[in-house]
Amino acid sequence: MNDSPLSVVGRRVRSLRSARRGPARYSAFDLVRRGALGKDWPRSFTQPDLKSSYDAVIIGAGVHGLATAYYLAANHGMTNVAVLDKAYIGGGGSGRNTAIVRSNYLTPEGVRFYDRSVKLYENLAVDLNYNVMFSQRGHLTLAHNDSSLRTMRWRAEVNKLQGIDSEVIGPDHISKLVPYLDVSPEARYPVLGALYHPPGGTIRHDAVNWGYARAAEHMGVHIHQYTEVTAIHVEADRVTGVSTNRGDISAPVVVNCTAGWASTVCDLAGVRLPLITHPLQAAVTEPVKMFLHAVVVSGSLHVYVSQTDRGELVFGASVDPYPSYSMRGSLEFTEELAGHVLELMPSIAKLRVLRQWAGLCDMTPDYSPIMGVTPVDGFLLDVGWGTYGYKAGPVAGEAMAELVATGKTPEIISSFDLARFAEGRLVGEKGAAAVGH
Amino acid sequence: MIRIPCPHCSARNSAEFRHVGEAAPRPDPSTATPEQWRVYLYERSNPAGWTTETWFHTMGCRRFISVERHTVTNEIRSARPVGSTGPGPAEALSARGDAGSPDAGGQA
Amino acid sequence: MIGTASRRLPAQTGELVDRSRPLTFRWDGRDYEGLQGDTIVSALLAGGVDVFSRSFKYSRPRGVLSATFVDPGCTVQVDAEPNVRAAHRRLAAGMDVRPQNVWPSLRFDVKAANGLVGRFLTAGFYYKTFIKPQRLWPAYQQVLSRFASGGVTSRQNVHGYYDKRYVHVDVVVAGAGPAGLAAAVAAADAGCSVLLVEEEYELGGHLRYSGEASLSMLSELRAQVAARPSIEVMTDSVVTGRYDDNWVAVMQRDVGGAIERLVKVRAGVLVAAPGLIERPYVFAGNDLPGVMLSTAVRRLINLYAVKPGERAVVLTANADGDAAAADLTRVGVDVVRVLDGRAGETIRRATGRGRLQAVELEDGTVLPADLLVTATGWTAPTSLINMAGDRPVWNPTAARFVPSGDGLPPTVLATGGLVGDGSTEELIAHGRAVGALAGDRAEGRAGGSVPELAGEPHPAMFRASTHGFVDFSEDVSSKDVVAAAKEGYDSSELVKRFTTATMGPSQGKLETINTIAVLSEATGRGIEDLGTTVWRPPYAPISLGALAGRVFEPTRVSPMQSWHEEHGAVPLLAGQWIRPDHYGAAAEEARNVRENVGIIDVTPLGKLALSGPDVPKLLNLVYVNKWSKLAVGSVRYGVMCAEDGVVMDDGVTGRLDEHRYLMSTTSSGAATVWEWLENWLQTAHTDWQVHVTPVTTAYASINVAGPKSRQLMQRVVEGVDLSTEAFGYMKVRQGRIAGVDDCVMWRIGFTGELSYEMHVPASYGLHVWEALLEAGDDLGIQAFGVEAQRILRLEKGHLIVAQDTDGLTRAHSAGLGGMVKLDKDDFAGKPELAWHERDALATAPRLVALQPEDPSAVPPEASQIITADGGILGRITSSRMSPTLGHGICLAQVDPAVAAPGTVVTIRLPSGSDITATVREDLAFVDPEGVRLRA
Amino acid sequence: MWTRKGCVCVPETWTPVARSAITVPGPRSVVDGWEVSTRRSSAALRLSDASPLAKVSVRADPDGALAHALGVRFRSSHRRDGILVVGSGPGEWLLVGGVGAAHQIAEQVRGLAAGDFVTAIDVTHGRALMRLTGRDASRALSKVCAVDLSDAVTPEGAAFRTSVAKLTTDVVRDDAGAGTGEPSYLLHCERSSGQYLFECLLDAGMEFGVEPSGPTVDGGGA
Repeated sequence: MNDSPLSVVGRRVRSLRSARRGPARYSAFDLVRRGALGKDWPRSFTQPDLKSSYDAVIIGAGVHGLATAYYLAANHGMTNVAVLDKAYIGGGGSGRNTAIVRSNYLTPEGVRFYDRSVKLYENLAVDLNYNVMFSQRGHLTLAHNDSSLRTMRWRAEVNKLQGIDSEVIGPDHISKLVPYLDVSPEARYPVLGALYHPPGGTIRHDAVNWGYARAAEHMGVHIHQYTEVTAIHVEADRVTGVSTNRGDISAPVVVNCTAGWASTVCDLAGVRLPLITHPLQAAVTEPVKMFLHAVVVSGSLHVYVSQTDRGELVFGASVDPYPSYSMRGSLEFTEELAGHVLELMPSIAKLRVLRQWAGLCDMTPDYSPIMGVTPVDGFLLDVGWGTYGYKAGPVAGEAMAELVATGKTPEIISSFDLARFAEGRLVGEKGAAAVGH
Repeated sequence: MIRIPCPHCSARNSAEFRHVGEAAPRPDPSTATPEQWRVYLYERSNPAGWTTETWFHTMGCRRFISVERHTVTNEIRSARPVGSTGPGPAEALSARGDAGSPDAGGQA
Repeated sequence: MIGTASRRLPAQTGELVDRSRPLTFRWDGRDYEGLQGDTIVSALLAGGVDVFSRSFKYSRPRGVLSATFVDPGCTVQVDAEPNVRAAHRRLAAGMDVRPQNVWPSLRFDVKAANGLVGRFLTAGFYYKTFIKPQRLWPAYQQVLSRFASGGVTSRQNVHGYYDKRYVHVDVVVAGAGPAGLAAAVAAADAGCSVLLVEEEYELGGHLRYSGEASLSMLSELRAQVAARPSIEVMTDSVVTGRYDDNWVAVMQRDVGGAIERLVKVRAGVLVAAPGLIERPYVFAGNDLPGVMLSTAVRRLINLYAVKPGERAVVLTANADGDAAAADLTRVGVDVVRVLDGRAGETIRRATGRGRLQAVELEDGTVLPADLLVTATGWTAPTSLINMAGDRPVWNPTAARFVPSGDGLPPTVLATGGLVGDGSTEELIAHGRAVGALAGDRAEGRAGGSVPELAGEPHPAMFRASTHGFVDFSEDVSSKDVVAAAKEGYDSSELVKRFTTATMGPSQGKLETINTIAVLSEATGRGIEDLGTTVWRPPYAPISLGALAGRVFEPTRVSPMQSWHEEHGAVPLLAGQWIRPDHYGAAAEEARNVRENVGIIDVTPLGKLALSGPDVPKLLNLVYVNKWSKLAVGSVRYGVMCAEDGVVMDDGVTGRLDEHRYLMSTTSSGAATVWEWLENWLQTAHTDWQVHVTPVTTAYASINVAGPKSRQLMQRVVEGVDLSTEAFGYMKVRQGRIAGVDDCVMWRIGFTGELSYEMHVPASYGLHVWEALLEAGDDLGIQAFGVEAQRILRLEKGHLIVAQDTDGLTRAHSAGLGGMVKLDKDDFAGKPELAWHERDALATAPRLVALQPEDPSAVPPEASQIITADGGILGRITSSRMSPTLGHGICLAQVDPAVAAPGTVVTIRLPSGSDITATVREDLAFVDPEGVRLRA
Repeated sequence: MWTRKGCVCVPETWTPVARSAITVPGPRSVVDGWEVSTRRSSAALRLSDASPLAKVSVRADPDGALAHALGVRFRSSHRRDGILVVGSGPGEWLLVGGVGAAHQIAEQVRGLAAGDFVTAIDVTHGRALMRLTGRDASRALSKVCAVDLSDAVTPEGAAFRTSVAKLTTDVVRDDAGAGTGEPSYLLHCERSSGQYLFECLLDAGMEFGVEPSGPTVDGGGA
C-alpha cells in the first residue's frame, strides 16, 4: 500500500492543534450573555467556493459524511477535505430517520461496532459543544412468540458477554416500564417478554448533523450544499476526482457516504453493489403529554415507537415491501402502522397522525454495511446502511477517517468489506435487523 | 397503493402481490464460478429508473409475472406473464426474502 | 353557572345555529349553553369566553385566529379525546371541554414566566445549552418535556369502533366551495360517478358567509348537486392524501356507527378544490386574543351569529377584508379605523395584558380596541397536488405559492382559489370547465386544455415593522427566523428544522409563507428562489383508530379447536395458527407417549398435493437428497436449501400412487414452499407436467404416537394391514379411519416412538379425534400438545428448522450433510453446498447434543457456550428437562473445535453463572438405534 | 363393543359426522351427514354457511380439451346441471355441486379430459364456503374488498380471487344461485380461516343489519 493515494494523503497530516480553531462557544452562560446584549450568534456553516482540488472528497453531507470529515480533521489533522451534497445538510436519511440509538446487536462484531458508536454518542455533546440531546431512556424489543423470545435471549447473552447492558425481562417488568402496553395474555399478539437495553434511546438527529458540520467546518473542512456529483473520474483503476454541477474537483480519495443513492453513485465509478433500495417510512402524531418513556419495538408487528420531548409519538416500521426511490409515502404504511400500534396500545386510538415521510434504505443481503476499499483504488465505501445507519454515524465516521488517513482498514470494520459477498463470508446479523431498529 | 396490471386478473392493488425481485438469470450450476453464482445471489442493478422485475400474485392467480416499473415514479408500463427464460428463483428465499417478516423463520 | 349569551347577535341570514335547540356543556369545569349548530368555539365566544389555550413555549394566552380547523389557539380536550379542533368540532350536549397545556389553570399558568425570559429562549436554544455537565442532561430533559403541548391520554380509554370502505369512482372532487360544486356537477353531467368531499359540515365554502347574493348562488348549486344521483356527497370529511395511482384517502367522520371511517378511493381523476387559507400578518402582539383574520370574523358573524368584539380596527388589503369591515359595522361593532394595505397603510403592533387592548399604528397613534382584524393575503393549500408531483411556484402578483401545473399526471386537476382568483361566477365557470375536463379524462377522452384562472394582484404583505409570531403553535417568531438565517440555517428546509416553524399541528398551512418571507428578508434571496417546503401527507390529521380500522388479523384453527378449548388447552400462537401448547402438564403428556399412546393435532403441518408424471424431477430439484426411486407406498424425509445453501425447510413426502404424492412442510414454511415450487415450475421448467395443490387444511392431521399406537390403530382403521411387515417404518397407506374414507396414513416418528400420522378429510377431524380417544381409553390414551412434542423430539435428537438452524446454517451444519447428493445434475443451492463441502467443512459450526453434568441443570435456549476468557464458541439451540431420562438435554450449534464427542464445554447461563456439559456421541438421547421407531 | 374382523378391530357403530369450519348460532341437526345450524334468516342482508356443498379443484391446460369441455374461462362462471363451474385461475377451475357429489364430479372431469394431463382434487373439506345475499351485499363487501364491485366491472357470473379482510378469498358474483333477484356473492377460503372470514363479513354488514344463517344444502344452492 506504500504508494497508494491513501498513504500519500496520510502523510499530509497537519498539527492537530493548529487545526482546532474553536467555533463560538455554546453554553447557558453564553446564551444569557448574548440574549442580554442582543448579540447575534455567528454562522455555524457557510457556503465556501469550490476548490479545484482537495485531499479527499466525501459524497453525502449526512451524519456519515460529516462525521468522517470531522474525525479526519479532529483525529488526523486532515482538513483539506470537501463534503458534497446535492441538497442541504442532513437532508437525506440523516434527517428522516427516527433517531434511535442502541447497540444490542446479534453478532460480537456487530455489538462491538455499535457499542463504540453509543460511547461516541454519549460524549458527542461535549466533543462538539452542541447539545445533541442523547436521551438514554431505555429500549425494549418485544417478543410475541417463543421463537422471537429465543432470539431476544440470544442477543441478550451475546451482549452481556461483550459488556453491553441488555437482558430479557418479563411482562410485569415491561408493564412497569411502559404502563400503556397491553400485556394481557388474551392479546392477539401477547407480550411474552422483551429484550431490555437500558442505554438505548433517542437522539436529536438534526443536532448531530449540524454539530458535526459546524465543528468540521471550523477546522477547515469545506461543506458544499446543493453540489451534486455528476461524474467520478477513474484512470487505470484509480480514482482521480469528481465532476459536480458547480465544477470539477481532483482528489486522490473519494468516499461514497450516501444512503439511498449508493448504487447510483457507485455506478459513476463502475463499481457494482449488492444493494436494493427500499423506502423506509415514518410518521409522527400530534403532541400529547408524556406517557411513553421508553423506546418500544415490536419485530413481529413491524413497528417501533417513542415519544419526543415535544410530546409527539414517532413511529417507524419495516422497509416498504418493494424497492423504490420514491419518498412520497404510502397510505398502506400508515394503515398497517396504526393497526399494529393499537394492537400494542389500544387506548391511544384517538391520537392523530400529523405527518408521514419516507427515507431511502440500501439493504444488503446480510443486514450489515459495506465499508472499506473497492476494486477502484482510492474510491472508498461507507454504504449499505439499511435501517441502522444513524446509530453508526460516529463510529463509521471515525473508522472511515482512519482508513482515509492511514490507508489501512481498521479492524473494527474489517468484516464489513465489499469482497465478503463474492467470497461467501456473510455477516451473521441477518436475523437481528429484521427484528428491530 | 400502486396498482399492478396483472395480465391474468386485471389491475389489482400491490398488496395482493409479493415483490420477488429484479430479474437475475440463474447461471448453469454445473459450470458457474463462485463469483458468478454470488453475482446471481446478491448483486443487483438497483436502478433509479426503469427496471424489469418479477412479482408473484400471491392473493390472486398465483402466477409469476414480469413487470416493467419506474423505481422513482412507481409507474408501470408493462406486465406480462413471466417467460420460461425468466429469473431463477434466487431472491425468493435467499437473504432478503423474509426481510419484512421476522416470524417467517427462526431468526425473529 | 350558565354562561350568558351576551355576544349572540340577532338572527343572521344563513346562520347555522338553531335557536330552538339549546345545548348545555362544560368548559373548564363550569356549565355553559350553546346552540345546535355551534362549534365549541362559537358557543364559548357567545358565552363570553375568548381565551381557549396557552401556547407551547411561552404559555401565552390564545384565542380565535382563523375560526377554522387549523386555528392554532383553539385546540382543546373533549372528554377522553385530546387535541380536538374546537373551532371546527360541532357542539354536542353534555360535552366536557377542557383547556390543554395549562398548569395549574388557564387563568394562572406558571410557565407563563417563560415569556419574560423569551429573549434567551430563542429558536434552537436547547442546542446551545445543557451540554455540561452531561450527567444533568436527563434532569434538564425532564423539565423540557413538561413543556410538551397537547392534551392527555388515558390508559382507560377504549379503542372504539372505526372502519373502512373502498370506493371506485370516476372523479373525486376535494372541496365543495363554488368551484368544487360546479366541478362535481359538470363531471356528473359528463357521465361520471363523482365523490364530492367537504371538510366542513355543509357545502358551499365561503359562499356560506359572504352575503345574500352568495347564498342564493349557493342554494342553486346545492340543488344541482342534489339533483344528480351519480354524485355521492361526504361532508365533515376530508381528503387527507393523494397517493400513487390516484389512491385517494378520505377521512369521513361519524358515519355508519363508526367514529371515523377511512374511505380508500381509486379515483379516475382527482380535482383539488380546497379554496384558500387566509394568512396571518406578522407584527408584535399578533397572537393576542382579539386579533383575528377577516374570514374568522365573517364566519363568526354570519354562520354563528356571534359578535367578535365591540371596538375594532381593520387592516385590509383585499375585498374580503373590506367585506369584514362592512359585516362588523352592520352588526353594530364600532369600527374605529380601517387601514388599507393596498394604499401602503399598516399597523405597528398590538398591545394588551392577556388580550388585545390597543393597536399602535405606524405613526405612533394608539387606538384602544378589543378586536383587530387583518386581511393581508392568502395561502393556497397546494398539499394534494404537491403529493401528486407538482412543485408549487411563487406568484409574485398574487403573493402566494400556486400550482406550477408541471409534474402533474393527467389524472389530477385543480380549480378554485388554489389556482387563481375571480368573482364567484368566474370561480364557478372555472370549476365547471375543470369538472368537464375531468369527466372527459375519466372516460378516456382527450378533452381540452386545462382552463386558466388568473391570480388577482395582491400586495405582498408579510411583516410589519415589528417582529411577531410566524408560527403560533410552535411559538416561533420572525426574530427566531432571522436569527436562524444568520447562524447559517438559511434554506427553507434548514430554517424549518432549526426553528420548528411549520412543524406544529397545522403543518404550515398558516405559517409557511410568512416563514419563507421572513427568511427572504433576512437572506436577501427572493421567495421564488427559496421555494416552499414539501407538503407531506396527511393533509389533515387522521386518528390512529381510523387508519387502523377494524382489526383484520386472519387466524387459523384446526377442526379440533373446539375440543382443545373444552379440554383446557393452553394456546400457543404460531404465525396465524392457534394451537394447543399443552393441556396442563406437558411432561406428563410426553411420558404417556413413551409409555402408552398419545395423540397430537398436527393440522398446521403444511401439506401440498403433487400430481403429474414429472413430480420426481421437481422433488429432485428442491430437495438436497435423491427422489427418483421413491416407490409407491413409501415416504421419505427431505431437506430443502435455498440457492445460498442455507437450510430452508424440511418434511416428508409420500408417494400415494403412480402420479400422486403428498408433501409435508413445516407449519411456518407451508406458504413459502408452495411458492418456491411454483416458482421453479413457472419460471424454469414450464414443460414439466406437475400440479401443486395446497391441501394443508383439507386434512385434519393427527399424529398417534407411543408403544400402544398400533393397538389403537387396529381398532379404528379398516382395510389396511397394520402389521410391521405389511406397513413398516416410512411407508404410506390409504384407507378408512373410524368410518371416514379417503384418509392417508404414514408411519414416521418425530417423537421417536412407533407412530402413525393420519390425514383425515378435515370436516371429519373432530369425529376421528373423538373416536381415537374413545377407542384408546383403556390403553391410557391422552392428547398431547406442542410442548410435549418438542420434549419428545429433543429426546430423539430431531432438529427443528429455524430453531436448531439459523439464517446462515448450511445443511452440513445441521447434521444433514450426508443427505446432500452432489452427484445429482442440479438442485437448489447445489453449487454453494459443493463449495461448502470442499472448503468450509472444517470451520463451519456443527449441531451437537449436549448433556449438562449437573443432571438438574437445563441451560435456557440461547445460552452461550464460551471459552475461558468469555469468547463465544456456540449456543444452545434447544433444551428441556427430559422426563424420560430425568436430566437436562440440549442441542447446540458449536464451533468445530469443541464438537468432538466427549468434549466438555462451558455454558454461560443468563443468570451469569457457568455450568459444564459434555458433547454426546449421537444427537439422540433416547433410543439412538431407532428400535422403538421401527417397532 | 369391539368386533374382530381379521386382524383389524372396528366398532360397528362409526357414524361419521362432518362439521363445517363455520359455527352459525342456532339449533343444530344432522342433515346429509353434516351437523348444521337450522337457523334461517329473512333479514335484508344474509350471510349463510354453504360449506357442505361439494367442491372440486381442477387444474388443466387453459387451452386444452378439458378447458374446452368446461366452456368457462378464468374470471367467469357458469351453472350447468346443478354444478357451478368457476374459472378460478389460469388453467384452474372450482366446481361446486350438491352435498356428497365430489367423487362423481371429479370422475366426470377426468372423463372430459380426453387423456390430457388433468388434476381433480376434492377440496370439499379444505375450503369454507359462504354466501352473502341482499340489496346491500355489494356495499357490505366493499368494506373489506378492494375490487370494484360495480355491475360494470363485476357483473353476474364474474369470478375472481382477491384479498377479503386480508385473507385470500375466491369470490363469485352469483345472484342466480341465491334466486331472490338480489345481489349475491359466494365466497370461499381456506377452511382454517372460515370462521374468521364469516365474522369479518358479519362485522362489515352490521350497519346494513346482516344476520347469519345456517347452511344452504339444497344442491342447487351453489
